[in-house]
Amino acid sequence: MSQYVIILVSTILVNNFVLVRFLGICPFMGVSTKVETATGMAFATTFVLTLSAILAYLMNQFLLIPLEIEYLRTIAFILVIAVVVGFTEMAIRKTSPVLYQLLGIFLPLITTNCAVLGVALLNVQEGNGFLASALYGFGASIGFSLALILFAAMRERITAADVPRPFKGPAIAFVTAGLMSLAFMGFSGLV
Amino acid sequence: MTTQQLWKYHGGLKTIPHRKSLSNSASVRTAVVPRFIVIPLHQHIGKPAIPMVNVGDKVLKGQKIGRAVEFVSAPIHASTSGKVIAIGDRPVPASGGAMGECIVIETDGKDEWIELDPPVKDFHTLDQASIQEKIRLAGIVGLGGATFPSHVKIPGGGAKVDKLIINAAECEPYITCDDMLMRDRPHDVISGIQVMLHSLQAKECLIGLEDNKPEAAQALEKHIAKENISNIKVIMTPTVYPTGGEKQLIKILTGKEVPSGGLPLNIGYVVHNVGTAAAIHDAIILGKPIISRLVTVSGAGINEPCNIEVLLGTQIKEVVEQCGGYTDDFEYLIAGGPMMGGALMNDEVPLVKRINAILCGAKGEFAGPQDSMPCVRCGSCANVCPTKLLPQQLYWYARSGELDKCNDLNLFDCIECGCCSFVCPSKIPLVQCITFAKNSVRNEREEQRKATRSSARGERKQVRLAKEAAEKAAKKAAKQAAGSAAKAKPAAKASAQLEAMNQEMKDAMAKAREHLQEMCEIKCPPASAPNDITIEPTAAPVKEALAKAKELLK
Amino acid sequence: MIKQMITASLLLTLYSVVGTGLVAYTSAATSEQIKANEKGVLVNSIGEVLPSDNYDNEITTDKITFADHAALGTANPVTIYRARKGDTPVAAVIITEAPEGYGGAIKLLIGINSDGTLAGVRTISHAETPGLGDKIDINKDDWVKDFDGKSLNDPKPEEWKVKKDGGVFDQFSGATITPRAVVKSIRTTLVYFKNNSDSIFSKPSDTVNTKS
Amino acid sequence: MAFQMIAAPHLRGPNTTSKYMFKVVYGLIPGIIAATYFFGWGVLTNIAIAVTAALFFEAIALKLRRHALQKYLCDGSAVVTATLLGMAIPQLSAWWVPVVGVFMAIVIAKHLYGGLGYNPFNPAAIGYVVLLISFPKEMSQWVSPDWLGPVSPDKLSFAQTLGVVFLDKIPDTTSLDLLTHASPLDYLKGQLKLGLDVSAIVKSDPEMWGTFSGKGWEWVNIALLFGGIYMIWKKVITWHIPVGMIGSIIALASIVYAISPETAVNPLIHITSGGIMLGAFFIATDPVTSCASTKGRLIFGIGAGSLTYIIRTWGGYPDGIAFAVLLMNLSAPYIDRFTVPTIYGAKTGAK
Amino acid sequence: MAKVSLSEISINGLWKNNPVLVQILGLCPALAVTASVVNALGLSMATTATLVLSNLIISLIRNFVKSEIRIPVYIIVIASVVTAIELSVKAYAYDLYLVLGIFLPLIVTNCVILGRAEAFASKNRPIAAVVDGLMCGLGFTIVLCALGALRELIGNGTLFDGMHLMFGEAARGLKIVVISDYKGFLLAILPPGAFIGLGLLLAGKNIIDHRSSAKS
Amino acid sequence: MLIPILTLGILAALFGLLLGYSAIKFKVDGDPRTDQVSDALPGSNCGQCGMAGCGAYAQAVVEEGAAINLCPPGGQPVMLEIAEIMEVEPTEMADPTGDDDANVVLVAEVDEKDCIGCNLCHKACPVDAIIGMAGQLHVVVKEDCISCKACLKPCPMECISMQPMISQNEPVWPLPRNHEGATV
Ligand SMILES: Cc1cc2nc3c(=O)[nH]c(=O)nc-3n(C[C@H](O)[C@H](O)[C@H](O)COP(=O)(O)O)c2cc1C
Ligand SMILES: Cc1cc2nc3c(=O)[nH]c(=O)nc-3n(C[C@H](O)[C@H](O)[C@H](O)COP(=O)(O)O)c2cc1C
Ligand SMILES: Cc1cc2nc3c(=O)[nH]c(=O)nc-3n(C[C@H](O)[C@H](O)[C@H](O)COP(=O)(O)O)c2cc1C
Ligand SMILES: Cc1cc2nc3c(=O)[nH]c(=O)nc-3n(C[C@H](O)[C@H](O)[C@H](O)CO)c2cc1C
Ligand code: SF4
Ligand code: SF4
Ligand code: SF4
Ligand code: SF4
Ligand code: FES
Repeated sequence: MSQYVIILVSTILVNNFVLVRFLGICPFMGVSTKVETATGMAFATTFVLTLSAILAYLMNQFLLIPLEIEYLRTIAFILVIAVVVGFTEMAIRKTSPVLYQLLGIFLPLITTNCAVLGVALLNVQEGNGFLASALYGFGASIGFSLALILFAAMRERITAADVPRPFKGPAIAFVTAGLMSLAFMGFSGLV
Repeated sequence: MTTQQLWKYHGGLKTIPHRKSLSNSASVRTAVVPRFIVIPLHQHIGKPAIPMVNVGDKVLKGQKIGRAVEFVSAPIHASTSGKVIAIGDRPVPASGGAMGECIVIETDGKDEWIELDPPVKDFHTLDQASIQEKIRLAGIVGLGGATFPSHVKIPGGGAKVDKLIINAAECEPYITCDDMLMRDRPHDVISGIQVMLHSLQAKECLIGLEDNKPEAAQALEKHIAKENISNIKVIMTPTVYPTGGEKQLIKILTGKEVPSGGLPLNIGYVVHNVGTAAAIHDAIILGKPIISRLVTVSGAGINEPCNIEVLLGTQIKEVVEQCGGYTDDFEYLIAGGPMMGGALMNDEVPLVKRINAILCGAKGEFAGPQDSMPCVRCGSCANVCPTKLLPQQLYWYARSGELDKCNDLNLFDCIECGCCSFVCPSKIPLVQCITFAKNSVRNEREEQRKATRSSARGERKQVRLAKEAAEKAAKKAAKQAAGSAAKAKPAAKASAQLEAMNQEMKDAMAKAREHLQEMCEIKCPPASAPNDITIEPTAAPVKEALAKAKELLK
Repeated sequence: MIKQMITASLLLTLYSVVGTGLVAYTSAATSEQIKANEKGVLVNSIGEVLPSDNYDNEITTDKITFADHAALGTANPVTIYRARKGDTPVAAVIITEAPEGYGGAIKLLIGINSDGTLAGVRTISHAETPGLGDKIDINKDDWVKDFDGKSLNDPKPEEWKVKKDGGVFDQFSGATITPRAVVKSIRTTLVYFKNNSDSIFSKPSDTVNTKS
Repeated sequence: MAFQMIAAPHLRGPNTTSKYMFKVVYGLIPGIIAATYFFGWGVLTNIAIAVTAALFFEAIALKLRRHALQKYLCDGSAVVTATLLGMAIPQLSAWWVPVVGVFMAIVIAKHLYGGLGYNPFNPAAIGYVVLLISFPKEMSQWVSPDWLGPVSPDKLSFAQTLGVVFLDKIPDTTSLDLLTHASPLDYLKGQLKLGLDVSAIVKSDPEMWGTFSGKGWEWVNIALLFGGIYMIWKKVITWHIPVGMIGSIIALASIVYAISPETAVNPLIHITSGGIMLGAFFIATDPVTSCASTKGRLIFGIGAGSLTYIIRTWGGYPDGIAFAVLLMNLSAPYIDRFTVPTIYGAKTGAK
Repeated sequence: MAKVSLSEISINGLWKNNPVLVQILGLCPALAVTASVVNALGLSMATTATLVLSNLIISLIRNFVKSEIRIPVYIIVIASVVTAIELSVKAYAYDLYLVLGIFLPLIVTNCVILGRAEAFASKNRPIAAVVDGLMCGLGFTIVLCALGALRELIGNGTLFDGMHLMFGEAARGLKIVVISDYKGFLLAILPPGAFIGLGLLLAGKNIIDHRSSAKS
Repeated sequence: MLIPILTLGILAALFGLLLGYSAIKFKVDGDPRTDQVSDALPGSNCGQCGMAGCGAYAQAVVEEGAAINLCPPGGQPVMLEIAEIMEVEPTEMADPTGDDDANVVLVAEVDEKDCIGCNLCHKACPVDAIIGMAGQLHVVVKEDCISCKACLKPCPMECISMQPMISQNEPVWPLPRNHEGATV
């Protein structure tokens, strides 16, 4: 039990995927200009990350290891993730427009998010079991979502600030992310 | 004074320099008739009045010279007798030095009244509709500052009015005209109130005034006691700016809140200013239209601060002169109170119904231009906002042009009272930013309407072109047909062709019209539906077409 | 429709077969080297505390592993590599951890000669505060070399403490917790080694999982 | 005749930004006096160096950004930032410690965002945290409790303090290790790790522990509390953040204390040690970086208090105030979105 | 797509459309492995190699993919290339492999690579695609190395420390101690320093761009 | 060597079937230009354009007339390509540091002195915002002008120019600025 709590606290706060581990920074920068989009992205990421952690675990455990082709991990994982996410997107788009607006449109944004592959690979590296893998993916995505949404709200505020010209746009966003990361260092030592 | 439970509204300013004694110690004067009177046709909320006189006409005092074209509008009267010497654009008292259509009268000094309706002895004999009509014809608009045509506030169609509330708070610093009015003419005020109570079928009237006007309250009380009236109560409220805002007054007196975006009537109240009440007395009992008003002339920049009864249309410059003129250190001029009034660029503008005060600021008396610092989000502005808005957030979003967010934060509920600007340590002109945002939103809406209209017009042009082309083709075909008719043989074929062509064209037109209709109905608000815009390039002179277009587009 | 599906499928198969072929080929070509590299790391770090001419067995496979180890005060796996010359035990290299570090467990590699003296100590990984507790890292400071040659007799068991607690080992200025944890862990390990040295060397090796 | 064109209102209140800022400095005075009394001249040198550096960096930044120098230099915000940072760092810090901290605070955390009013993060907290993670050694050398007491001749004199701060010259009679020590909270944390229980720790070192909490620290905190009450009285701050923050710490500490009194630090020690009063009244309340509405501020305070408690109790840092404040700073814009007050007429409204 | 000259491709890749500073892509490695110059160099060289190879392959096969499987095919190509490179690094620069860790396989998801594949390689002849890949890779390398240098210098006071990880023992001598007796400013090495450093680089580029556009 | 190839080959075959199937089954019909624009975009799906990915951006460009210069990863080449597909004028790339000052609406105005009544502008205006008959003075109905500038070129007298539109609403207070010129 406590192992799982630790996984969650660790992935969400202490080793926040974005701010400490540097995974998924591109969407973190790209999709954070509006809180509404950021929120949609957060939900979609949670779905995909958890799903891909599970898929990768199954893939690894029941295909790659028995066949002794672990070196194909990267190819296999990314292929599975890309295909499943792509398929889900198309399916949702056709079957449930509401869900598509809420979640579906963000799905393509995620396959090229390196956090997705990162979660899968890290799970293997840390030798996590099924539940731990799923939780790891879930926690990572919650950490991602937390950082993303707060960052988006922050960026909305900064657009109104009198930022010196060379720093306008992405530059000040990076500085802000840096200061966020600084704040998140306060969680170090929690686990 | 009736002791009655009072409520509180959020925020407001308790410590604000009132400086009322400057003007309420002198007795009320009456301004002399000036040589020229300039009467703007737009002195109220709603459509401007349309001139009913021509240059050269002789007019009498109280004569209607401008006609209201709509229900929400008010007629305009000559405030003294004389000759109309011009009708056209003149500077009017609005911030920014705007121009407006005015009727200029050269006075004859006789101040000769037009024949008035005979005074009404007992207003109970009049029914609601006729009172409303009389008020409308008298040109009465709210004298509390909003200049909303007063007759509109008498609801027809059985809307229930619970209470009439008389706004005598006069919360703005410096201004004392309502105070003096109540002291000098309690009878007229009470009589006007009784007329309104009758016309509204309301049970009760509450007169709310701030407790810095004990004399006025006493005068009213005395009169009420004398007349033995039971359903009019005078209630003193604490002196907090802006208690005079109608929503705030309602909250203080009754504890109820006017719904956001709604009217007092939605919760069964009607609010009028005391000046309006007196004007209604004049109109109904005496039959006089509104041709003058009481104005406070005050400030350290005027030699003789006082209240003065001025004919509408008198130049402000002349009013100032009759109050002893500017002092040497006079700096700037405000029409209205120091919190909500607008600075005037020019004192050669006429006095209008709206102006309840003319403030002449001496150097350093008023704030003047401010060198603002950035907002430090101290929250003072939110603490004083009587509407409980977040002025600071509105300001941030206005700055970054996020109008949607402004709207989410209830931009249009701001009453522009100025409390937020007053307290801001960074001296940010918050109200100005908020009005900017409001205007931007309005412009944006206008823009959207325009876009819809444009596409409709674009479509129509296509239709027209198609029609023209078709006509041309038809003509050509006809010619051909005529030609071939000479050859006699393929005539039938030609006419069949022509027929088909015509049919095709008709179909196309019908389809296009349908489409256009649809678009207009769906996308355009009915008020400005473009289907009634008819700008065909006719042979009519362009000027006229343009005028017509302008009118239709309004 | 079926045709479209099949072409898509065939194309994708084609590309993945080619891609995989490429990767499989690279893998085959590099696997030897990689295996050697992986072993090299271990050999190198053992070599840091135990010169390779001191022993002649295949030390990387002559090891025993415990899932957790109460006697060493840790709940995580502990591995012991054994160095022998001929049949005589020379030394043991114990990979253990000091759980009470400031930033969590500090992973240590402790080499102990069969006579109970320390062959050397190295920090494998830690999360101590940089600039404060990270002097336990050989790349930052020589502090861990202080342990070379020390044993439970030198200094005396009750002096196996940092100076602040009355022992002989230096603490870092402003950071006592880290060295305290390391010293404690080394001492525990020495005690364990002293009490169990026979069984440590006599236990059979784990079967080593040689995966490609 | 043409007059001036100015937007209403034409009356403005007496408050100005610099008056507002300097009231914070006045509020800090009791705390500064108490700290100097207990911890010596180093407190004042810290503040002096920080303020000088802050004005210097502020001037440079303003110059680079082509802003009116005098107007913004006199606004007092840099002085507040510097004073707070000066009070938050160990008393005998070398001169470059406050200078680096102030640089991060003024240049990076403040002027990159446009200066006064635009910074989303509390500059002083940024400065402090940067120092803490970059120079942990320097940042944990607090003046030793056995040195506590009135500034007297046989302790470090003003001149000697200057020597330590600027020249790294420690008088021969003593050493930095003798002069400095872990702060009580840090010490407590270290000892708790060894499995001791709180009462034993507190008893074990009477030099370090005073009447009810860390010696000296308790009185500095109480002095700061009075300064904070002055600010509430002067309407510089509202009660929401301090009450939320201190209240939530007391609540959490009481619960944990009730569950296991041996291993948990009691609430009284919690609220009178470390930077709690400085944090609750002066740092978390920074209007620029906290929430806009009163409801938001309450949430902000509670959040900051809870995070402080969590970091103190389970985290890696002995005092989590600065981190907690920064973490709440970064949540503030989001909180603001949910805490818009209900406006007049909205309840009855048809909207 | 209109033919673009090779020099234009180069300027785009290196500066005008720099992957990190302008496209704001490939950020994870840019932040994660730039604590020192050597790590930055290692990863960016691997990335450049991937870019060149994948661009080449995709350009070659560009006429033989169907649109519905386009993305999976590109991903397979990229992933194969990356895995091959990863295995090679593991075999021939094992120390570097240990340092770069998970970021080596993660080159697959570096959005720059798929971005170039889609936006450029799939529409251009192989030579242009290779040049584009190379120039984008170099643009990536420049930024990573600059950031690495900045962080290493401020954080440690050194430059080119640890070059032996890549170039063997002989390269140890490349280390430059710029500031001797430096206290070390840890912030620069830690995660926050990465973000802030990149922000500063970006601002630097903006300043240069504004200057040059003001001149012309 | 056979096992890996076989495994991934089978996997790929399955996925190919799945994708081929879904491409047919879940086909969403739309403007063909959407697909074209979508193909032109980098496919990085980074969201910097402010939309949820490249597909969403393509859709926004085609269906909602979104600006064509919002994709930083694509840069100028992609912008030019979109311009071609959409048949619009290419623009500059958006400058992330640029000031986004509220721009003034410009509307056409005919200079009355010079107008010869050629009626050419009337013909050019797509929304009939110019009124007037041949041989007479032409006037722009400002409220209807959509600022397309289509009338400027045809005018032989070059007497049509774009002028700021004065708002019909009450005098607008500008957003105040402090003396540094920045909005306060
Ligand atoms: C656009 C507008 C429409 C109004 N419509 C009505 C109405 O239909 N009935 C009514 O009794 N009052 C109406 N009012 C009057 C308001 O209730 C209010 O008395 C007036 O605006 C003056 O308020 P103020 O000076 O506090 O702003 C209207 C006011 C405005 C501005
Ligand atoms: C901030 C504010 C202050 C006001 N103060 C007064 C006041 O002191 N006296 C007054 O009669 N009207 C005042 N008004 C106008 C009232 O809201 C309202 O328009 C008026 O009472 C309606 O009566 P009327 O239509 O007869 O003018 C104020 C409005 C606002 C927004
Ligand atoms: C931010 C921070 C990080 C610290 N990191 C460590 C550390 O890694 N190792 C350590 O032993 N002490 C560390 N300390 C110091 C301990 O908390 C404690 O003060 C110290 O170990 C007591 O040593 P002393 O008795 O020599 O003062 C750190 C302190 C702070 C404030
Ligand atoms: C009540 C109050 C508290 C403040 N607290 C801080 C603070 O904690 N840190 C700081 O740098 N500035 C503080 N300031 C000063 C100022 O608001 C701050 O420097 C701004 O963040 C600069 O934009 C404070 C100001 C006030 C009025
Ligand atoms: S009063 Fe002024 S400084 Fe304070 S929050 Fe409001 S706008 Fe900002
Ligand atoms: S002017 Fe508007 S925002 Fe400001 S206090 Fe008055 S109602 Fe509130
Ligand atoms: S910015 Fe360009 S690459 Fe990024 S999502 Fe938008 S269209 Fe795609
Ligand atoms: S600019 Fe365009 S819309 Fe305006 S008048 Fe000219 S042609 Fe018509
Ligand atoms: S490199 Fe783009 S998300 Fe990681």
